[in-house]
Amino acid sequence: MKTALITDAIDAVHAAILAHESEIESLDRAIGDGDHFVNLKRGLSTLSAMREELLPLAPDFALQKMGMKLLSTIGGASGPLFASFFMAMAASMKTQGDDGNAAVATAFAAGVESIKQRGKAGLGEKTMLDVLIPVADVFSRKTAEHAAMPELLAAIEASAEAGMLSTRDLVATKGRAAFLGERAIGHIDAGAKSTQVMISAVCRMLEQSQK
Amino acid sequence: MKTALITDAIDAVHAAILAHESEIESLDRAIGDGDHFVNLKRGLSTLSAMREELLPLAPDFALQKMGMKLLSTIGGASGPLFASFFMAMAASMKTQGDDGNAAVATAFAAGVESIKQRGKAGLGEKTMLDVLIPVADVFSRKTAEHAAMPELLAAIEASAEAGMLSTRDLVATKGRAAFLGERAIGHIDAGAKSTQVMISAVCRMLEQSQK
Amino acid sequence: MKIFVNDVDNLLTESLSGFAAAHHDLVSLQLDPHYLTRAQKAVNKVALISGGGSGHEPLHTGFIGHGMLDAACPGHVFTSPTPDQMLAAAEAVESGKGVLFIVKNYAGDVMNFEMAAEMLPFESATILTSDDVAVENSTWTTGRRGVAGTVIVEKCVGSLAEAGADLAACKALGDKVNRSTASMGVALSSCTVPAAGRPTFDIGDSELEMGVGIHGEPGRRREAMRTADEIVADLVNAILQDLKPAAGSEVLLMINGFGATPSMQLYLLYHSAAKLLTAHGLSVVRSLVGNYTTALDMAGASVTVCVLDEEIKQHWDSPVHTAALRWGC
Amino acid sequence: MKIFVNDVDNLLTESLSGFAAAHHDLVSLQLDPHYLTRAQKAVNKVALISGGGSGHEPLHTGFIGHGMLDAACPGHVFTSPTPDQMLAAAEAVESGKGVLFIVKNYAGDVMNFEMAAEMLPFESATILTSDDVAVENSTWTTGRRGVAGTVIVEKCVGSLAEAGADLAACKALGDKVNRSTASMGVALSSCTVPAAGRPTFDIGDSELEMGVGIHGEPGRRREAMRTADEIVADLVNAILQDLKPAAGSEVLLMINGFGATPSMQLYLLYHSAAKLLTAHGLSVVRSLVGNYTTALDMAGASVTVCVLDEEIKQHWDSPVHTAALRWGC
Ligand SMILES: Nc1ncnc2c1ncn2[C@@H]1O[C@H](COP(=O)(O)OP(=O)(O)O)[C@@H](O)[C@H]1O
Ligand SMILES: Nc1ncnc2c1ncn2[C@@H]1O[C@H](COP(=O)(O)OP(=O)(O)O)[C@@H](O)[C@H]1O
Ligand SMILES: [Mg+2]
Ligand SMILES: [Mg+2]
Ligand SMILES: [Mg+2]
Ligand SMILES: [Mg+2]
Repeated sequence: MKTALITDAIDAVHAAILAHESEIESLDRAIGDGDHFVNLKRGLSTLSAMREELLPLAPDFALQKMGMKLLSTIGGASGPLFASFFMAMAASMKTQGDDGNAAVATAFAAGVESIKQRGKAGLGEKTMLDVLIPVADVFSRKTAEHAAMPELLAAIEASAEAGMLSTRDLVATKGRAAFLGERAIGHIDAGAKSTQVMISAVCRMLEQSQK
Repeated sequence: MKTALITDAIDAVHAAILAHESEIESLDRAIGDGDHFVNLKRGLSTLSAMREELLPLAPDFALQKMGMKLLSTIGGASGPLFASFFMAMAASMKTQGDDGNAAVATAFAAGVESIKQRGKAGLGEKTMLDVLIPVADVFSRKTAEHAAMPELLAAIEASAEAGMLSTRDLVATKGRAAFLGERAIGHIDAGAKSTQVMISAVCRMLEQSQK
Repeated sequence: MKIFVNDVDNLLTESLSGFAAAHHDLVSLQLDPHYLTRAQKAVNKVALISGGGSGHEPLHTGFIGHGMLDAACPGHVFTSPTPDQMLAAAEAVESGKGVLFIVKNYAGDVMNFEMAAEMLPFESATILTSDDVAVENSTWTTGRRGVAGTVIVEKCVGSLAEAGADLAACKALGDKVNRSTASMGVALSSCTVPAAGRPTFDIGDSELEMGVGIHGEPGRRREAMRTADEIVADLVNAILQDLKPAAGSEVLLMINGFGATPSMQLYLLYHSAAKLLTAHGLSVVRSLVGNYTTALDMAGASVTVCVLDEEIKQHWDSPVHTAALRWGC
Repeated sequence: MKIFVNDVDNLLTESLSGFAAAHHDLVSLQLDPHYLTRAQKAVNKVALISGGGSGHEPLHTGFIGHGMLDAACPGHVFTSPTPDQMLAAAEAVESGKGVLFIVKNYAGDVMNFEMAAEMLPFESATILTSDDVAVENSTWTTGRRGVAGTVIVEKCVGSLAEAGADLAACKALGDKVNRSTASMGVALSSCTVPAAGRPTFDIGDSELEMGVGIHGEPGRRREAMRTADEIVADLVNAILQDLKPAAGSEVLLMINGFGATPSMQLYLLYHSAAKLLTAHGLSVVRSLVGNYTTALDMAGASVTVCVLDEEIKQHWDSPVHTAALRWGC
């Protein structure tokens, strides 16, 4: 894997988040505190600006550096979670390598696992994990089945979308929406939405690069 | 003069002011601080409630008592002014008597004079005096001319109306609107309006009692 | 408009009762007529009494206590108190050295305090505060309004009175502080008088009212919203044009919130104003930032500059113990 | 929404700079990462550090100083600060007796302070404040929110730390005060996050949000506007149901404004709440009324009751000298 792929992915993710500003913002306003978009934007624009300084680094070092940067840039609940994700991916790539879908799937799963640890959360708690956990599963399964790239990407996007939508009917038990009890029902979780948008942006970038 | 006439006049004035709530309030909101109606209402409802305790008193004692009560009830700029008016009328009636139009006109003029003293104001400063000064003049002049009651009342009402309207195009040099400079132009003074409403209410009550 | 209220006619009395209960160690409340005094009467000093319409809290009730006022007379919202309140308050706090009234220069306040002074069985004097430079001073009008600078006058005169100075000296210091102080405010929203129930003025989403008064009176002009630095520059320039402080002067900078403007905003204005004063060669050596002279729920703030000399500085720094201002004791 | 601002991205830094300049005798500000410490470092005491999203001022920056915090880490508006801020602050104020973090119980704050604690080269402990009874406590959720009661925790722990107690004792007192304290709030209007530029929630002209959070999070329920006494009864009853104080207990009653609610209103609520607590057989012996834990420009207020014992009372009364709370020195 080349670090350029990571920085390209960040640019794609950054653009996608900016394009979904009002949607993400209003979701966090409805059952959170309205800052999730601003938090993400701050983190992603900082990462985008690091492109030149990241490119010379090996992927694991780049990811570690990005994780540390996110940790001191985003704040809120999503900051430590996204930061943990990057740092755990970096650690996985350090020991398990970064070449091929299987290595990336392993790193992704490690990233998701570290979010679960840090957030003390699991599936069905109406958080970003409702997107990340099914995506990590599909990623590993399809990779193990040696699915072709288009099929893999489509499966991941579909799974992210389904996970995001699944948060609509949940009561939250983690994060700020947990304070709302039943009142959170009917609203999609902001972090689930932003995570789905980011995953989808990376998938589309990879689809494009296949052509 | 009977004290009952005074208490009847107060009831008429009270009703008229309540009927002009929104007009008086919005005038004071526009170039004052929005409390003139509430101030008047507080004073007048207090006077209305004093009816039984006033009736046994001679007019001058009743007016003095009403003045003192207004002084401790209204506050603001209009409180000391209306209070001075009542107390000066009382003093005039004490020495000049209270019987007949001439005595009342003299007392009225004394009341207006005391407002001028207390407020250090005169004609054309965009205050209640732009109603009171011409009314006092007309009252004295028509009484001196022995005008018939209907003519006297009509002249007073017309003069009050004209005085009130004259404040529209003035720059204020006294009261809260003085802080506005040119911006006060185009707005009728709240105290001029309320004074005109009160004078007109008394005139109509007297007109009725003539029939 | 929504407010916390039971019966709008009792709002003031219930609120004053809450204030007196919360600060029973400092103040004592009398009703009918309404006035508040220190919980412990001070003796052998000029009795300092202020008052005015309610809705400007903590002015004046929050400034009763050691080193500041002896009593305050709260009127109805935005309506001057009445002479009977001042007479009763004076009766309660006078201790042989006379009564000094501190009055914001509004027709209503001036006339009511004037009538009280005429009826007072004690020696008395009155300081009229008139720090608002939004209103062009002129001999043929009633002059400028008294606004947030009143707090500085009350603090300094309070200090001198506490030290035992006589009526004339206290009056002289108050007049000097008033002359050394200038203020100007800006509103982003209107206030709403509870008994009226609707905003005193309408203002658009991208407008501001420059030079607004503390009763929501219109100011110098209605303007388009601008940056904080631009707004502050206009306020500070108007103030400096009036005060004309000598280069190198030491000043007190006060940023006063009108009631609905968060602390974060007030400190932003402080930052901007302090930078500007420094650029003008002045030395900001004392500060006061917060809600001190409010206009109910109006959003906005005023800037006040007081040019200091050693005397004013000493009286500003001296111990004070009131509900809203406390230091040194 | 209109606010005083130059560039919304610099709002926080400019405002903090203003705060630090206005209170330079008390605090010192560092930028990148942002944190504030006492102007004079205290030694030989547990280092007390708090922090959280900005927009709740004076919490926490206004409580830095003798008898309270050693440092505070302000995050972006309504966004937890980051671990690098806490690490830098700890580095600056630790004096050999360890670091105690006081953290309001929100996922973001908890995780960021947790990561800082993991990386910290000093002994540390954390007090999580969770006084908001609007949120039903439950084992399967993240628990209750920390709100205005945090001020009481910071005051009392600050006092004990100043007296030289060790980390365990300070942590134990903080946990005890937190357990003895319950709060609930009500909003009449929404706040507006400056970077978002529009109100967090919509609310009708005759509605209130009962149990609202200090970030404008929705509360227990949306209700029709009622009298102040009825609203206060609901808040106080929820609090007492949770605290279950013994009859005759002494309590501290705090009425906290959310930022846009005038002082007159807060004292009306105090009057109403104090009456009710007294009717419940409690003795209100300490009070705090004002804007202490705000939500930017939200209109509304919260009621906090802290059940006192001699230890808590002593630490509440001890001298404190910060920008927002000062007595006894
Ligand atoms: N404990 C947790 N585990 C996983 N995700 C969480 C947790 N708490 C919050 N989140 C996610 O973080 C999102 C909120 O992020 P953000 O708005 O940036 O932070 P904050 O809630 O502090 O304002 C939520 O929408 C949710 O998806
Ligand atoms: N110096 C004065 N002389 C005469 N009338 C005055 C003077 N000052 C104010 N007024 C009158 O008082 C009215 C305002 O009364 P009110 O609203 O009750 O008091 P305030 O101005 O204190 O709020 C003005 O509209 C004006 O007519
Ligand atoms: Mg959020
Ligand atoms: Mg008025
Ligand atoms: Mg008035
Ligand atoms: Mg947040």
